[in-house]
Amino acid sequence: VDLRRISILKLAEQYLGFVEAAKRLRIELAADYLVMAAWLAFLKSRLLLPPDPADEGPSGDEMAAHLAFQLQRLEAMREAAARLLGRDQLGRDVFARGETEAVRRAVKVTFTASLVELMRAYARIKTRDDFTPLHLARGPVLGMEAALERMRGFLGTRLGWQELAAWLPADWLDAPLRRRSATAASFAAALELVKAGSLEIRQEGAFRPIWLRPRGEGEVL
Amino acid sequence: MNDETGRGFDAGVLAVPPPCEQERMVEAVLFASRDPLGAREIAERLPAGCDVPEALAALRRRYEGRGVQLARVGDAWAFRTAADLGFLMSREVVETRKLSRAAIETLAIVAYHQPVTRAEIEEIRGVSVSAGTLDQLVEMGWVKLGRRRMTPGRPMTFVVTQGFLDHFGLESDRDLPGLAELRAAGLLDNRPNPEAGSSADGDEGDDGEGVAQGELI
Amino acid sequence: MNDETGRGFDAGVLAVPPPCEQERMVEAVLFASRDPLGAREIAERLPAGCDVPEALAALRRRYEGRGVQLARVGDAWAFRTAADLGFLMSREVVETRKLSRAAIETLAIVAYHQPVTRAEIEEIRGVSVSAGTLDQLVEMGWVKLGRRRMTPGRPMTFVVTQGFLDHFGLESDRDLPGLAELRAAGLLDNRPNPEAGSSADGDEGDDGEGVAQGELI
Repeated sequence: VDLRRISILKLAEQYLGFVEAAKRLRIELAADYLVMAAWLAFLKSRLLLPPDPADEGPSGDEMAAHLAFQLQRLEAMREAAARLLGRDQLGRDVFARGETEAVRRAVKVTFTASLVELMRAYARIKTRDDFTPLHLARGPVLGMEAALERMRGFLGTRLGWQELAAWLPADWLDAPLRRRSATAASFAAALELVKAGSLEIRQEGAFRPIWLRPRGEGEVL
Repeated sequence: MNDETGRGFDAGVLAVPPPCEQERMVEAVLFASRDPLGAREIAERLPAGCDVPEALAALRRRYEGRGVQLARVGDAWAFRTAADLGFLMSREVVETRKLSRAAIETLAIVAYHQPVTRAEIEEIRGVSVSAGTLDQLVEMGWVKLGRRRMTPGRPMTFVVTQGFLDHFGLESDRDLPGLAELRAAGLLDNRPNPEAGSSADGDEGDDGEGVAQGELI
Repeated sequence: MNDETGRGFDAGVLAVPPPCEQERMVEAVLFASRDPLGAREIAERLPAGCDVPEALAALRRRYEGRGVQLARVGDAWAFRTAADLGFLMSREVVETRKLSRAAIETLAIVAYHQPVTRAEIEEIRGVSVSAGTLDQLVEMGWVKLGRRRMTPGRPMTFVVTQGFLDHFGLESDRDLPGLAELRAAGLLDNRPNPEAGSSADGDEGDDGEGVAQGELI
């Protein structure tokens, strides 16, 4: 490549043509070319101007030589890449053993434990029961606040009189203790809601089922 | 890609490749295949007209006595390591691992309570003991089967072995440090539990309540 | 495991197996592995005292011209099907991601200029190298990090891997096609850019150029 023989007009035309084409081509390809073309134009301009003796920078000739080298080197790499890809490739032309039959890696595991670890383990078992932190002892208890929160959410969706049992959270009915706690909490929460005026409550007699009804609905009817 | 460097054989031509070439082909195809291949499957991959059984026979002879053999696997064929070299394939990698928590707890219980049945171990640990855990300890040679317990069901008991004592540097199983010593060594920070009965699970037992509940309140 | 059927060789005994036996063993070990094995790795699996390089050389001669070949991959060895028979293995073809042009060029630059820094790759390509491009090559196992360059900033260098050699059937990185010619032509030299001294990133230094570029594009 001799830059001095490149016509700046031709380059500009080519360049513009390329910009047009680039719109249809892959961006990456375009970017490469654009940078190169810009370089060429810049260098050409440097070559056309008389050398400025005050300019400390490299001469246009030097830069042109370097650019030529760069272009040549890049071209060489592109060719090398093409040659590389043209080689026999593993998995396409050349194949490895297909079966992994014999890759039996017999890992012989030996386990170790020290006496201290053994004793710690035993100590852990022996002290597990009396080392239960306090919060564990609280067991399965549904808090009144939680029940209240829950029931408030339902108020709008329940119609008519329903037994308290129907207001209990389903996931608290699996064990008797949990069911009991849920019942107590929900009942207390129901009383709270009655007090707030958003719920009505009635019971036909001692030990009879407790019925609940959202308040607003009754008034509308 | 296919630089058929002077091999003089052209895949595109219909001519049947010479027998030695067919043998090479079968060799390559079997080598690259993931699974053993039957003669028909091999023939499908080769140019038309090849005598696969003949090539297989030649190939088998060629590998006779080698480190790899052409082996018949059912109706199919595959390369296999020569039987006498199998030991080269099992690469013994010794890996040292720590015992799992379940295993070491089980081991400790066996050591302190031997002879102990599996049910007893579970009772002490408070969780069930997987078969694998005891198997592992037996396989390691630290636990072995003791006598059957003379109780209903005659359950097996487990005891620790000499190998266990050797590993932990104990002269006998009476050498295991007691709880008091454990505490003295700072391994046991809590008071030992006098009787660890009647704990967490009080849920069961009181039935009939579920029904009465709604009305109780 | 060790059914040493009359072969008269006992792995446990210290005697070094005879050369032909060593060759068989290397054959078996290499056949069993998909990935290339280094001479040392092979030696570790063989009985002590084996001459692995000798056995490899004998084995390579033995497989010359066969359907399967013993290929050298850098410092390692692997059995691979003969390249001229690739057309038979169409069913085993592994579909690989198509590399972008940027990735292919970057790969070639790493291979021919290694160890090479990212700035050097960019200088050669004339455009910046996106992080994804190098990542992709690293992920494919073709490029890996080399040593840091002992220049200001101690930049990372990149080199090609054994997997790269294996994939492209290269015995070593000196085997790259056209390497000698490229070197003779001075095209692998790292000739410094005359402007802006040795700085690889030409944005600084000469501002007139930055403007020119910006205007032109």
